[in-house]
Amino acid sequence: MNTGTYFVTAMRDGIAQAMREDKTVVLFGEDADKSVMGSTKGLIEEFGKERVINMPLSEATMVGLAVGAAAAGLKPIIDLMVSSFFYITMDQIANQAAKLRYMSGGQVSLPIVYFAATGGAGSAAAQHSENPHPTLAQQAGIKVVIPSNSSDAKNLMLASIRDPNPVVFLQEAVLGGSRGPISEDVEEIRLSVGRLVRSGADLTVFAVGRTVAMAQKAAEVLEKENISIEIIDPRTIYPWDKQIVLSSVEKTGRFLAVDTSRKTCGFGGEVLATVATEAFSCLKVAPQRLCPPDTPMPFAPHLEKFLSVSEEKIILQVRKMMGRS
Amino acid sequence: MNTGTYFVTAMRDGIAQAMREDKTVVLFGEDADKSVMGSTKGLIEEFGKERVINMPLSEATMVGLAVGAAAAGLKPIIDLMVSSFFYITMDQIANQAAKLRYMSGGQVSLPIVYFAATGGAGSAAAQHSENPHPTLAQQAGIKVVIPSNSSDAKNLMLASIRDPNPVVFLQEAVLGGSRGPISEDVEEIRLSVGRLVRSGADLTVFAVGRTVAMAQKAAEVLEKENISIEIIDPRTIYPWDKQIVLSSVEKTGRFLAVDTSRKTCGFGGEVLATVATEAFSCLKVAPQRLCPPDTPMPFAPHLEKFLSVSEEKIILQVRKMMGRS
Amino acid sequence: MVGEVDKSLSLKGLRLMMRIRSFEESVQKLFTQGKLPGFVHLCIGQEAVAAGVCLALESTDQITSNHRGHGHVIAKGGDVKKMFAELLGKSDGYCGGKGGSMHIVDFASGMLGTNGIVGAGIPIATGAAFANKYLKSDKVAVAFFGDGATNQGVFFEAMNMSALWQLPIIFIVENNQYTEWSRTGDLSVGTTISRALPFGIRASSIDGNDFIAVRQTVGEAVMRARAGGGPEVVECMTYRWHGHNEGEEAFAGHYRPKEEIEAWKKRDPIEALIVHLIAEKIISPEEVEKMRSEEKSLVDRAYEFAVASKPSDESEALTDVFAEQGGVK
Amino acid sequence: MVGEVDKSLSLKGLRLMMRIRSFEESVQKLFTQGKLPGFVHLCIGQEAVAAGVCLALESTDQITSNHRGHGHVIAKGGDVKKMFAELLGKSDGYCGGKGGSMHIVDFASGMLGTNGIVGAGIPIATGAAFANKYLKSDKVAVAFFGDGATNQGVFFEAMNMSALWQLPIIFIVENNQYTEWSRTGDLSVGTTISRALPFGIRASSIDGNDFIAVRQTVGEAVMRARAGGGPEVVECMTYRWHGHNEGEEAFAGHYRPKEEIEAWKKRDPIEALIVHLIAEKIISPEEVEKMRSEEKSLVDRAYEFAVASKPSDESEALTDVFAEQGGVK
Ligand SMILES: Cc1ncc(C[n+]2csc(CCOP(=O)(O)OP(=O)(O)O)c2C)c(N)n1
Ligand SMILES: Cc1ncc(C[n+]2csc(CCOP(=O)(O)OP(=O)(O)O)c2C)c(N)n1
Ligand SMILES: [Mg+2]
Ligand SMILES: [Mg+2]
Repeated sequence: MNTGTYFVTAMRDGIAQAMREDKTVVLFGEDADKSVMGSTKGLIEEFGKERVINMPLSEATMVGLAVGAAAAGLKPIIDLMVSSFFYITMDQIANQAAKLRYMSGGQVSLPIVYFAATGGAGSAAAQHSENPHPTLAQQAGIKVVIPSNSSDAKNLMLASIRDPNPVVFLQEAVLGGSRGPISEDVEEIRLSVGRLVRSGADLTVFAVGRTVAMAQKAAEVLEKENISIEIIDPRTIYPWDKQIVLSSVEKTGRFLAVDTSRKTCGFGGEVLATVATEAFSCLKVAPQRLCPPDTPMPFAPHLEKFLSVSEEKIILQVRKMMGRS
Repeated sequence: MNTGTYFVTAMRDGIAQAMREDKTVVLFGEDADKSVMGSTKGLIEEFGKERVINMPLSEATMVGLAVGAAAAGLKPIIDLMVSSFFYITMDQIANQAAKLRYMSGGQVSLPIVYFAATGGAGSAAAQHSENPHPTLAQQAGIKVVIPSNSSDAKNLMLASIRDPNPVVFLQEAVLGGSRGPISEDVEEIRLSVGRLVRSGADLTVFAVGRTVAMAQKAAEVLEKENISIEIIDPRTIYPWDKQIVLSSVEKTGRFLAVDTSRKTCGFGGEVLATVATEAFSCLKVAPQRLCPPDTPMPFAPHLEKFLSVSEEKIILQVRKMMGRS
Repeated sequence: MVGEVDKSLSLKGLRLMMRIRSFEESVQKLFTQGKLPGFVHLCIGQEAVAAGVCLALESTDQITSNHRGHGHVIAKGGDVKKMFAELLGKSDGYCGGKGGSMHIVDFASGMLGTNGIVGAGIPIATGAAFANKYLKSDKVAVAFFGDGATNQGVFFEAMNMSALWQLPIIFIVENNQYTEWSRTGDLSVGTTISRALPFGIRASSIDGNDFIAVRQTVGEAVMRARAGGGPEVVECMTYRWHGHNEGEEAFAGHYRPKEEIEAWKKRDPIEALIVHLIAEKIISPEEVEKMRSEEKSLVDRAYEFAVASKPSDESEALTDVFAEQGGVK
Repeated sequence: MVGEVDKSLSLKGLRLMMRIRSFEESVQKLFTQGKLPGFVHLCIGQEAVAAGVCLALESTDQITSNHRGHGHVIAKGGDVKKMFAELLGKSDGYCGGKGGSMHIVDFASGMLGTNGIVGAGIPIATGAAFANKYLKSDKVAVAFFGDGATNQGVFFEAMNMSALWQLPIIFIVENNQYTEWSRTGDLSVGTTISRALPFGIRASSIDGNDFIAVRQTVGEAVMRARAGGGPEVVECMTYRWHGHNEGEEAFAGHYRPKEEIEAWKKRDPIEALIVHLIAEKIISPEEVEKMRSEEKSLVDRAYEFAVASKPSDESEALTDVFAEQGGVK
């Protein structure tokens, strides 16, 4: 789409709105005052350096700092820049942020948002192309969001900030410069509610983040072949909207999970496993998943493309499942 | 079993054998010279402090040190003590150890073993009871092993040390003091080969680590009810032995994944997803998984028990799947 | 005893230290009897640090702690009844039995958490200090951690940040000279104080078994921090009388010389304070014994309370993962 | 120019610096033309550090590097053909196109890896140094990293370990005064040198634009390290002429004063060395230009080589995750 609000601007607008509403919302990040990714652009001008804090290169402490700040009354937002950097901070994410409320028997809530660009960005290579959402979702205690368009970017950012729990908001790196309209419907400001992107009769495609648009294009091609696919965008990865998926599969009887994370213990497999268990009797053919294989992301563009999910691969997989290959 | 070799002693014996065979095998760990968990007991006496190195409390650097030492000609073994501590080291695990070979186009191999006690140990509580094997398996580039008995503990330790790749060897915390005979069959010194623990006709139980013994006991109870279950112990979690599982499901037509990791993006779901996709036509009933729910591990014994997999839960689940509930 | 601290504070300190000692001794007994789930790290011998530091704080100030945290919780104002109930995994425990020894949390008294991950409380305290400054409150945050934890990278990262922003935080290094079963001197190069210097952080190393010295040094540091003076490091030299964790004897071997243990036991922080207070005629020997038995019976009653407390309902194991969404406007 | 370095080394240094400059300029051009996949961090202005350090090393010594690593690879003996092929994602690249700019690895020349994670090369170099000592080789390991990376906890952890074990490692802090778009002085408290002191590590801060000073200082440090003298820190004060990464201009704003950039450009490490070598009559202006054009054409040919190189087969994307199992006995 060539009109509407840029994805990163929508994120920024969500942050700005939350900061206007609530003085305890504070933003931390390396160069957050200057905005490497664009999603914090201009916030320093409006909110000043007391609330937009440029951070030293110390991610583990930055992420832990948010836990303490939240416990002491703030609503910290942490700009981690690139999702590959979550690994440096995993102790504070998995052992602290994800567990403190539970361990304390519910004494504290930790309204924190951690956000970062995620996934391949075009030859960003192995250490800047991770999709850590399965790893984060595995932790229990951390919510995870991956919006697929500008409207969700803004509304889910707002929902994440207002949520009383640690939320990881992953911005698809490739979508940063995409544009789209913003829904003003306050009902859209909700986590854990999936979106029916397109209705269809034959097959349910569950598509995450950047793959939603691919699925949409695939649907148009397939429609001409008289294959009608239904597309579900979960929007929130954890806890995800199971009901919208199961209802869809009940109708279509065919299920394809399309995800950006690697296969083994990835998110696509999780949804597939749930469908296989809970909608088994509706399934007409084996449920399938489409995701990158178990490798790091290579640098060369053609190798990256070879491994990544694409419109073409969705089409081929759907045809196969429909017995049309 | 009350005779045979203790599990941690078997690990120690595997390490000792490898250290005798190869002078480049070096062991690092906090109190590794004294052995908090028992699995490095006595090594300092045989190999001295040049090869059994007591480490400062700096896990991230310890894990990264192994990458550099391996790249420079050693075969480092890292005793991380408790698997919850992997999170502190995740950058060096996920971004470095798991990726360096791939990123370099295969210029280097990294023969490293990281080992730690894993899973609930009886009120060890949230920060000492993690089961990070799905998170580790998600990384691609790290092999993961969870032996279920003393014999595998020794043989898989040897296989892990001899493997030219980074391997995480997870010792079930509750099995440290269990005993059993050690197989001298060199064929047992292999990764990625599952074990048929028990043959059965009606239902395949895929059981990980500590749950293998539970499944065995469940099998005995169920046998009296004329339910014959087949038990598969994968032994290696990644890359796991798919064929042994699919062959079993082809025969039984029913599949239950029993795992210790939390549900969402856990390992049980991964195996279930694979079975659902690749053995769909054999399945007579919906495949199921049995694993702890998505929460941290609570401290109180009865709460820990409530969440954990048990013989009883396996029995109930199998009965349900057999239509006997 | 060095320095001066007012009488009532000293008496309060003595009482707290006795309470901690009593609590730990009774925990130890239960552990030996096999009545305690999990494992515990006792702070017997280190009581003056917990008491001296926490009596320099207001109840609204925050602390984070580590695996050896019972003393910190008690000194910060924790209720031994709820603590004991927690150690037994009961519903009346601070965390309803979900936390246990290493995860006791008491937000009401500013205790943001003991911690099972060595060093992890340091960034958390730094965040609390940031919030205090941001919210223009005059609260101070304290991170308690051991000499072993000074080898964790986050210690340095947090020192840099807190110096950069001049946060109201005091890093209390409880130096008992051991990291688990190893002499920290065999694992660490350089003193704790020297590690603070690059960041321009005022640092001191004091006798951690001297309640009055701890209270006075930390009291001054807290006053400076409250007034915007920024972070400080106070290293308290002390010793744990017991093992790293209870029950280690079967595995640990004799990693500490008997003479060393004996020498430190002669420097019992509680007895030292008693001698001082009696010499100063602040308390009489009879009052000491009365206080001791009061604290002992407080702990005994706490244990009884804990035993009588109901286990949490099993369904509790599934709650408190997420706070309820109240945020949608 | 301070210190003394023999003539042939100086000439070698000049040639390497010219090669690095040429390489980076040509990368820059390609980036601007949109011919380069991904993003690149150039080291123009910092060449004397790479050259000075690596010419103090043997080819068997190891280095680890960071995101700004082209210079390090070249100086350590890397082949610009294979580098260029890697940057274009071709089969003849060092990593067959799987690594790219931030992950060039050349084990044959002791280059254990550039790195996309700031600070992550530090533990890896420490491990290599450990192996060197353990294997009783006299190899030395060098970790190259920036001033920004000195705020990562692993820097301190690695200093402690290498001091504890007296490892043969040199930490080269390439201080270009910026962490991405921020002045590191706004993010860091205390000097780099002061951060080494707690660990008893010898540390110096030198003019990183003075090839001879770098070569001499590091040369001495390496000699000491080879002889068992333990770790050292050498901070090289320098400046990058270009943006943090190419193409940042559209987003970054003017975070560095023009005058600052201009002032540093006047301190071009290559020109400084040329002036010195001409003054010392070690080289003539004509020879300088000849060398420059030789290096330029070397780089040009490397580019042509890279363009002509075939892309890796797609199936290569699936290989090299694991090394083949050869271990079963
Ligand atoms: C990150 C981490 N590493 C290792 C451990 C295991 N462990 C628990 S306490 C401890 C020693 C801590 O020493 P110190 O900080 O001096 O505290 P002390 O026990 O002496 O009070 C270790 C290694 C842990 N819990 N967390
Ligand atoms: C762990 C991590 N955090 C953040 C980044 C993003 N980043 C890349 S380079 C850089 C600045 C590094 O500064 P410095 O170490 O001084 O090196 P320089 O770029 O100045 O050469 C940052 C923040 C990263 N790649 N890795
Ligand atoms: Mg200690
Ligand atoms: Mg820099």
